[in-house]
Amino acid sequence: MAEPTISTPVNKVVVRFSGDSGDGMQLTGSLFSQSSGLAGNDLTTVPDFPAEIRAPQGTISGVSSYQVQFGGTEIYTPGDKTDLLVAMNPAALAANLKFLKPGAMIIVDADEFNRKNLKKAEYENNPLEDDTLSDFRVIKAPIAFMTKEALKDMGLDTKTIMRCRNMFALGLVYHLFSRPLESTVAYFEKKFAKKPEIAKANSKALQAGYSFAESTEINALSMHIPPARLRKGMYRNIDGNTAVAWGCLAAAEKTGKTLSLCSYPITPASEILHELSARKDLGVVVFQAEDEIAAVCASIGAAFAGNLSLTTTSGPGASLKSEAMGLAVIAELPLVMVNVQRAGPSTGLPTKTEQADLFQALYGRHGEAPLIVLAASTPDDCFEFAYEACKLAMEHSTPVILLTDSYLSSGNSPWRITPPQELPDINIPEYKGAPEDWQPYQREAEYLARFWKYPGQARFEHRIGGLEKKENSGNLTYEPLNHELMVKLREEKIARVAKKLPKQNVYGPDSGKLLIVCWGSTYGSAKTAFTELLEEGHDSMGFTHFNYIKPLPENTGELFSRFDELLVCEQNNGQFAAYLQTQYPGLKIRNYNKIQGQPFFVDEIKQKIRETLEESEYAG
Amino acid sequence: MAEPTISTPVNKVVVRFSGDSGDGMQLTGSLFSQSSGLAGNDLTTVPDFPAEIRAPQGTISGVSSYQVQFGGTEIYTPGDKTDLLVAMNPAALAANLKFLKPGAMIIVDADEFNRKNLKKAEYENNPLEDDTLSDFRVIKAPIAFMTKEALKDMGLDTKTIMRCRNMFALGLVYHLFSRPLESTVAYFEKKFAKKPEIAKANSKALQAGYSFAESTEINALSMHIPPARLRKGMYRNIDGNTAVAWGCLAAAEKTGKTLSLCSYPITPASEILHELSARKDLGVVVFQAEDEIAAVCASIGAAFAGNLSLTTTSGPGASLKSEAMGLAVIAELPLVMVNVQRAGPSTGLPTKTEQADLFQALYGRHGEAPLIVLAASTPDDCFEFAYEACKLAMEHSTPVILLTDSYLSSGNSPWRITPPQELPDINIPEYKGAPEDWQPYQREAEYLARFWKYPGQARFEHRIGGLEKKENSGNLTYEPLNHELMVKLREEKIARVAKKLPKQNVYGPDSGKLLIVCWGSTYGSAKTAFTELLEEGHDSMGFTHFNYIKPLPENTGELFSRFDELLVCEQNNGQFAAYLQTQYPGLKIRNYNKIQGQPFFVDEIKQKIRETLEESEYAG
Amino acid sequence: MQAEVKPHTVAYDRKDFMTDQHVRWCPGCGDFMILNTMRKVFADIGVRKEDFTLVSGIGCSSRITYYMETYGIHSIHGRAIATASGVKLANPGLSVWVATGDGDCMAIGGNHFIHAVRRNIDLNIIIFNNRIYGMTKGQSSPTSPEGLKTKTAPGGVYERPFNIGEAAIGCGASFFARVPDKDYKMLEETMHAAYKHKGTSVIEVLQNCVIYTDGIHEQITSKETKDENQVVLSHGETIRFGKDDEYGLVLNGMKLKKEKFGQSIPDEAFLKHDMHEESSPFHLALARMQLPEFPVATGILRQVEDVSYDAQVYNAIEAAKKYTPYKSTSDLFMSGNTWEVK
Amino acid sequence: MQAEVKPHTVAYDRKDFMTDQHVRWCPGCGDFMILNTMRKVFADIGVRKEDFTLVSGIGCSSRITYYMETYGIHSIHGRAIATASGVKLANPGLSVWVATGDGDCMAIGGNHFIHAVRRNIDLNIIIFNNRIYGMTKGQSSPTSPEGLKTKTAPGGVYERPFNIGEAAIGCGASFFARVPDKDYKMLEETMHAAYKHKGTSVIEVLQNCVIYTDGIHEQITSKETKDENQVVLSHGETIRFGKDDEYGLVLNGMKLKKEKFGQSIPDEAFLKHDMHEESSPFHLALARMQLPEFPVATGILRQVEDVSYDAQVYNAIEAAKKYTPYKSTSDLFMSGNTWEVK
Ligand SMILES: Cc1ncc(C[n+]2csc(CCOP(=O)(O)OP(=O)(O)O)c2C)c(N)n1
Ligand SMILES: Cc1ncc(C[n+]2csc(CCOP(=O)(O)OP(=O)(O)O)c2C)c(N)n1
Ligand code: SF4
Ligand code: SF4
Ligand SMILES: [Mg+2]
Ligand SMILES: [Mg+2]
Repeated sequence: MAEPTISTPVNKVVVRFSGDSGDGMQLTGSLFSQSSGLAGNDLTTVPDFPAEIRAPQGTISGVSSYQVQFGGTEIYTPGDKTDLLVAMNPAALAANLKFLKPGAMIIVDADEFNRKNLKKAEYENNPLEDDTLSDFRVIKAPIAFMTKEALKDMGLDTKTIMRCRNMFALGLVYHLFSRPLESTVAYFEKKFAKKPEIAKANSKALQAGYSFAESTEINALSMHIPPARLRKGMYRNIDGNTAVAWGCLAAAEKTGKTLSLCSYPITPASEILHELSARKDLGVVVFQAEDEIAAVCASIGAAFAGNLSLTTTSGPGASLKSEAMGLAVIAELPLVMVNVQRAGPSTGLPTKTEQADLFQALYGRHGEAPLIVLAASTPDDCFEFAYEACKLAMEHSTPVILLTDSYLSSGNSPWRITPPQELPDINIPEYKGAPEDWQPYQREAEYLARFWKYPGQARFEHRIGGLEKKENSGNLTYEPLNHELMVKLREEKIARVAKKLPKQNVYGPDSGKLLIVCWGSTYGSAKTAFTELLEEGHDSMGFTHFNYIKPLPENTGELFSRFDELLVCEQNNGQFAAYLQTQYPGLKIRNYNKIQGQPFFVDEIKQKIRETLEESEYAG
Repeated sequence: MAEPTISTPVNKVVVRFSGDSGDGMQLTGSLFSQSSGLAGNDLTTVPDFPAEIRAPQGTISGVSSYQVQFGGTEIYTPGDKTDLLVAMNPAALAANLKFLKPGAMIIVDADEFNRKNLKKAEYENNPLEDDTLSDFRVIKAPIAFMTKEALKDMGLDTKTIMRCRNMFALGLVYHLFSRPLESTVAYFEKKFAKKPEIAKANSKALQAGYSFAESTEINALSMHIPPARLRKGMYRNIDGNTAVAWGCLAAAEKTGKTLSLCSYPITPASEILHELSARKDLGVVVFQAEDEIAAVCASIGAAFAGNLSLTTTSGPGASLKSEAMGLAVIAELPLVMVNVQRAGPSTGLPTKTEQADLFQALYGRHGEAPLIVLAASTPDDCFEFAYEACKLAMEHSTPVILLTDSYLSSGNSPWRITPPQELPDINIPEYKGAPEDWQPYQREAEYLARFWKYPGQARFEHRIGGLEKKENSGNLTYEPLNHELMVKLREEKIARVAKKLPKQNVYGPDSGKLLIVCWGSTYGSAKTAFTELLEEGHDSMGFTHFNYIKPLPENTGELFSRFDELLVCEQNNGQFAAYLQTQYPGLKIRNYNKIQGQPFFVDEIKQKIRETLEESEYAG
Repeated sequence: MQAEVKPHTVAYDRKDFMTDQHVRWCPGCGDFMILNTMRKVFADIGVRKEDFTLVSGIGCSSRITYYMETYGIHSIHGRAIATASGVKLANPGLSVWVATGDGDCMAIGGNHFIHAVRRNIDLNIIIFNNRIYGMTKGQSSPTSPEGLKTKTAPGGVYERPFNIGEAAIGCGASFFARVPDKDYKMLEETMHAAYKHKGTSVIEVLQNCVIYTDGIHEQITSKETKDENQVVLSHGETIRFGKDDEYGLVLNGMKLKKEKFGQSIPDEAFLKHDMHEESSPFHLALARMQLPEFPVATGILRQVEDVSYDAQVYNAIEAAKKYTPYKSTSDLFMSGNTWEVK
Repeated sequence: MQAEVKPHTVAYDRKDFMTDQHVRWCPGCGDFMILNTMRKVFADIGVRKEDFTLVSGIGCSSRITYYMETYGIHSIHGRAIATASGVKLANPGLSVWVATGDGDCMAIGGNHFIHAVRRNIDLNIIIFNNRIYGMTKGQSSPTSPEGLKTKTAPGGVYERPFNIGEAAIGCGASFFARVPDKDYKMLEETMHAAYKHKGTSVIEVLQNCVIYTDGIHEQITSKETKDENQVVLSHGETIRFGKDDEYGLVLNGMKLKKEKFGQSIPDEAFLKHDMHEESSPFHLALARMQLPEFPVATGILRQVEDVSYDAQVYNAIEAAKKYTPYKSTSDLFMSGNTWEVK
């Protein structure tokens, strides 16, 4: 058996909790994440659960896992591979071996490795007893037995007791990382306020796991991860979907607008709808429409009526909405559409992640129909970019598409709770003249936005729609030159948004051979890969990451020109790279694409960058 | 008054018939086109009628016109401006002055220039009596009066008689161009077989017009246009929509397949649906669906069931179909979608032409969803490219989008009726093995097409759908590498179609400073402009026109490399140019875009080319 | 809680609802009558001009938006109701009207139609039923009668048409009326009733398209034949029709039967119209009546009270606000597990 | 002319319709019963395996396509009926079945549903009605009952649900049946009847979702309560229910009333079930019956003969072929005004 590689102190660790879908691994993992946050660590998490609603118990297809990377430094990804695996049954072990670092530690519930469970996991022999795990440090804990022992006097039925195994395991892990138990115990008391015995059972199991660790070999391994130097403030863990919902809530509150969400359920976007359905208490008007077309049309109606209007979906729904998005463009109404991308085409791999709806966001409407496209990069900055999407939509009287993805939506990262006063102002162009002088397609001079006037406002009655309009008056006209003018005005309006955007940054050297380029959720892996390579001494490369896709920040072209070549890393077949070619013809671009329904691993990107640097060395 | 500029003999002439919507101008024009075809001329026509179903009679908004250019040479456009205008009332005159060449001839029905009509046409004074028309040669013919005279003994009511004014005018024009009357008279006899007095009235009016011309100053002007040297064969005039319908019929007949059309009406695509609805006699199964989504899904069903499957629409409908087109891509079913483009975005200018749905055709689906994109260039080659679309769809088991547009759909050009044996073979990949060995996603080696097996075929039962499939077997799988493989396979399958395509041609010098590039229906104006400039001695430029958009012909890159610069002319904001940048990064491209809902004029393109050549001269 | 529409104080004239846009329908089109009546009703209804929103789809009928001086959206084909639903939910204080065609509403827009009536959202939907696609020049619509020759059915329509009333009531409509375009008095009254009805009001107007289906409703609506062929329903009154009101309806099981008054059947056996009857089969049976067996029923066939969807949405919001610990986003963001980095 | 489905000669077993795919529903899901019954019916029906096509949308229910060894399309969400319509029209000789969920069919797919029943295209549509979105983990569907707590209605559903039968019949359905998932005998018979019915057959299966709406149909279908709460309709027979079949239905105007047999009301006054009655209000009234006032009607509520849409399409084709001068594309292309260039 190999020696544990987790040395004390280390700077970041990847832990993976894994068990049957019924074993409560998501809760276990998220409690552990909370405790890491409380310990001042930065972290990123990702769940990994079966596509089926309820897969057969005990089998590999029924395994549910939760991975977290946390550390005393900035953490951008949940980690390529695992340092510590908690496997609650043989299936969980079998399913996860491929995710382990060599020498990783494995804690198993040894009691579950019986004939029946081994068979379900398709093990012929007990892996705890042959050399399957010889590369790892294995802790065989009698979790089931010990949990039963700990709770035996409480008068609970076996099923209830066995449900507390996960907390025993969590106790073990808490000990390993010297975590206090109080806040978790408090959580139980609150959550099970009406069932105090359940609260108690969970607390007891947690305590028992902790104590068990203390008295066993695990004790020798326990380690301390130092806190990360995060910005001061209040924090909480947040997933990408909740962050989107909250970002829009914040924008509504900032502007005093009512938030309307018109949507139709679809994986992996549904949770935004769920969260806002529960936010009637904050006055959100939620309309679960009969389909995506109704949803987007109702959002157009809501925007016309003066609300901050949102519609949320994933790829298939985004396709259905494309006709109406064209209406929003020509009507020049503020509207935010969030596309939580999943792997396509068509139904594709609905629970897997991808970035392949970029083309559609940019180009997926008939006619010339430009709009703003943004992309979030981490679960927590989904808040910021949802807010930004609302802001830009209202300030520029235009639909905005915000791209997130399955990975961001299900991942968690600590979010610094932005105090309201720190949120950027939202300045909706205000019409100051007399109603008689107002015209529906009159524009504010700097950014060409229309002035938003809506029902209920006397003397601003007007009609809009999908037919081409006369400049300013908005009256219908077939005049050839007016059409050309309006097409150009709509394009120019979006182009001018660039003036307002933050400058695009380069990390690392600001000129050189290779610029690593990515957008949206590839941020985490690419940034980590880049940082590590920088630390390893590679200094002829820079790194830049895009959240503003259309328009691109003003200095983008200049920035690109400082590097010989670009390496564009994205989870599709090269869409952003192709888009960049159209914006800055003649760029020398290499594509690095991963289209596997899962995010890049840091090591993959590092490897690719190294290769590219070598090749260009060789070529140059 | 200026002298007429139409000299005898000339090589091409533009004639425009114009009158009130009720005056039968479309029929008059098309009879004239027929006679031009019979006279051996090449020609192209375009109608121009009110957007309203029935605009107020006698007003400018109620004017309906029909323009034809014909000649003894190849004719690619209906002509920028008119040599001869026939104006049946003051409104027609007022509406069309801007379309006249200086010195053009105008034939008016002088009887209609009364106070009432002048007022409706917004004339304060009678333009026949002031100097409004001093630049033109005006023939004031008493058409109404003469028609009445000619038919007065037939016992017809005034309304019926006045309906024959157009034929009197046509008789006049026939005389001008020395056209025989027989075939038109025969047409009346056939068309009004059940109302012989109507047939006779029309013939008489035609004859009367002809005779009137003989006995007046018009006689002196009559001229002869020599026949064009067209390829031998039978010809007829055809518009783009009929040509599309017929091309698909021909492909169905060639393969022995039943043609299914599932569609929903939309301007300007409806006529394809109308024509095929009338082609039940040739066994076409037409389904007018409840909406575009039903239409495209039903076409997918029909394709799965083994029919040659077609769906037709315009921009808004194409947007609605985008989700299902993704299904057709992943299901790898043969399916032809025709998008008769109109000016967008949204409802846009529904009766006007544009080429702005190219981005949507290429990129308008979520996920990586590649398919074949073709574009027709003239009304008559809509036949050829519809046939080609059907052929490629079936040979490569893929959806194909064929782009035509409003201009092609309403224009007419002579079509050489392709004899069945001249049509290219359609070789649907045939599976030759045993049913047990067949797999749904098995591929033919050369082009990677799937083998099409459908219900009714025993032992090939299988299931397809929108979820990602395992290579070959088509079973559902979430395997990461399989997904990447399948994405690449689908892309590669489309890319390989290029091997089969005709080489891209350059007209004129095959290398030089400037390559004029266009696609789809800009062919006519661009080719004419180019040819004229070539004749004027500009020899540092070539011209190339694309019908195959995705994939591009194999030699495209090489061809581009022979020119310093490209001038891409298109009716949108630069979509094809942007697409070319993604395919051949680093091209030096100038855009020439017209977004006015109407085609390029030849002169506009000539002007632009001249300017560009000068600039690059200067720059170089 | 549902925001109440604010009544206006100034008196309006129908001219106040005219726009500067040229009306582009064919001379003689039935749409003109609907437009005129709508202007009158809007002027009289007691709602401030700025509190109306008129939403339409695409079609000849849908052009009406440009001719009414209120807020309006000329949306996309088939989506008027969906768009209007968003307007109403965003601001339930508005009086929201929908103008739509038989194609717009019953073909491409069918799904939004059935869901609107199911939910009972407070929209007033006017369906201009000319039984054809007018704007696109004469293709069959889902209400085109069998046998009609159209551009897409050159041999005659062979699909069974929708009976709009039956479909609406089957899908849960709380208000359905059918009105000939030329009966502006009936149209006016019906529009007032629709306005008052809190929930989805569906008015099918038998609209004449002079170009493609001229005279299609003539049998029902013409002076000469309407006594026989049309039965104008009036709540609470015995159903009567015929030149001298000599016919009525009686029940035979659940089927309607046409009978003559004053013959063998006692007067009490003749049906009265009860538009408020909650159970729908009676209204369905009325909606189904067709020539030649029966006269066609016009007037308000059904009007039953039920809470509207928009009211329910706002009720739910009020209820949620009452019991929540979150009064602002900060409360929400700070809830649950948080920690401080100092 | 409509191509007839070719009968098979080999005898099938239900195993012949099993595929090699692992069935991925939650243990105990009602979908299993539908799958098993479908396999049995397909084996017994007399159609060759290759002449079946099963089309589904997206949802738990729609997965069934992968488990039936026939031709099949797992299409996109809401589009099963549209896709199936294309299959049937392309090859009317096929026996085309649709499997769809309450969300798939009645939410996003609503338009295709109402148009299919209007046209009466010969599809056999099985709606797995678990009154929830199963696959996407528990959002309200248009059949979710008021008050149900769902992910999108945490305070309880406040929309009025569709009554599928009422909507179907209102839109013109010629065949509608309602069957509990566990009653595999009834399901089997109903599927056979649907197969025989030429036109659109709609079967609503009351399907249990063990995860999100477990027991939602229990009141109607459970052993203990079904005698009281379910009335199984049988054509031509008097409608009876209750522990001892002691209750029946009588008419009160057009309304149904529940009454006890053998009391004051004469036996002849009790209603018999006539599924073939062309007029729909009776079937609508049956479809509308709801707890607690009435038992819920199951079995075949309505089956009336009418020509199917696909038959009409092919009739029109035959007719057109008979009278046309065009026998080939050449005839067509050479028709009208042509000229020769020599
Ligand atoms: C998505 C889309 N599909 C089709 C059309 C074309 N279209 C415009 S109006 C119309 C039908 C109009 O019929 P109806 O609703 O009955 O209105 P009417 O013109 O008869 O008043 C159609 C098919 C469109 N504009 N958009
Ligand atoms: C266009 C589109 N919108 C939404 C979805 C997400 N989606 C998949 S299944 C489903 C609902 C399933 O409910 P139901 O039809 O009742 O089937 P069940 O799972 O309950 O059997 C939804 C909303 C999708 N796949 N595609
Ligand atoms: S086409 Fe018909 S519906 Fe349209 S405006 Fe003309 S008459 Fe009215
Ligand atoms: S979620 Fe419900 S409907 Fe879906 S498989 Fe599980 S039990 Fe069946
Ligand atoms: Mg209509
Ligand atoms: Mg369901």
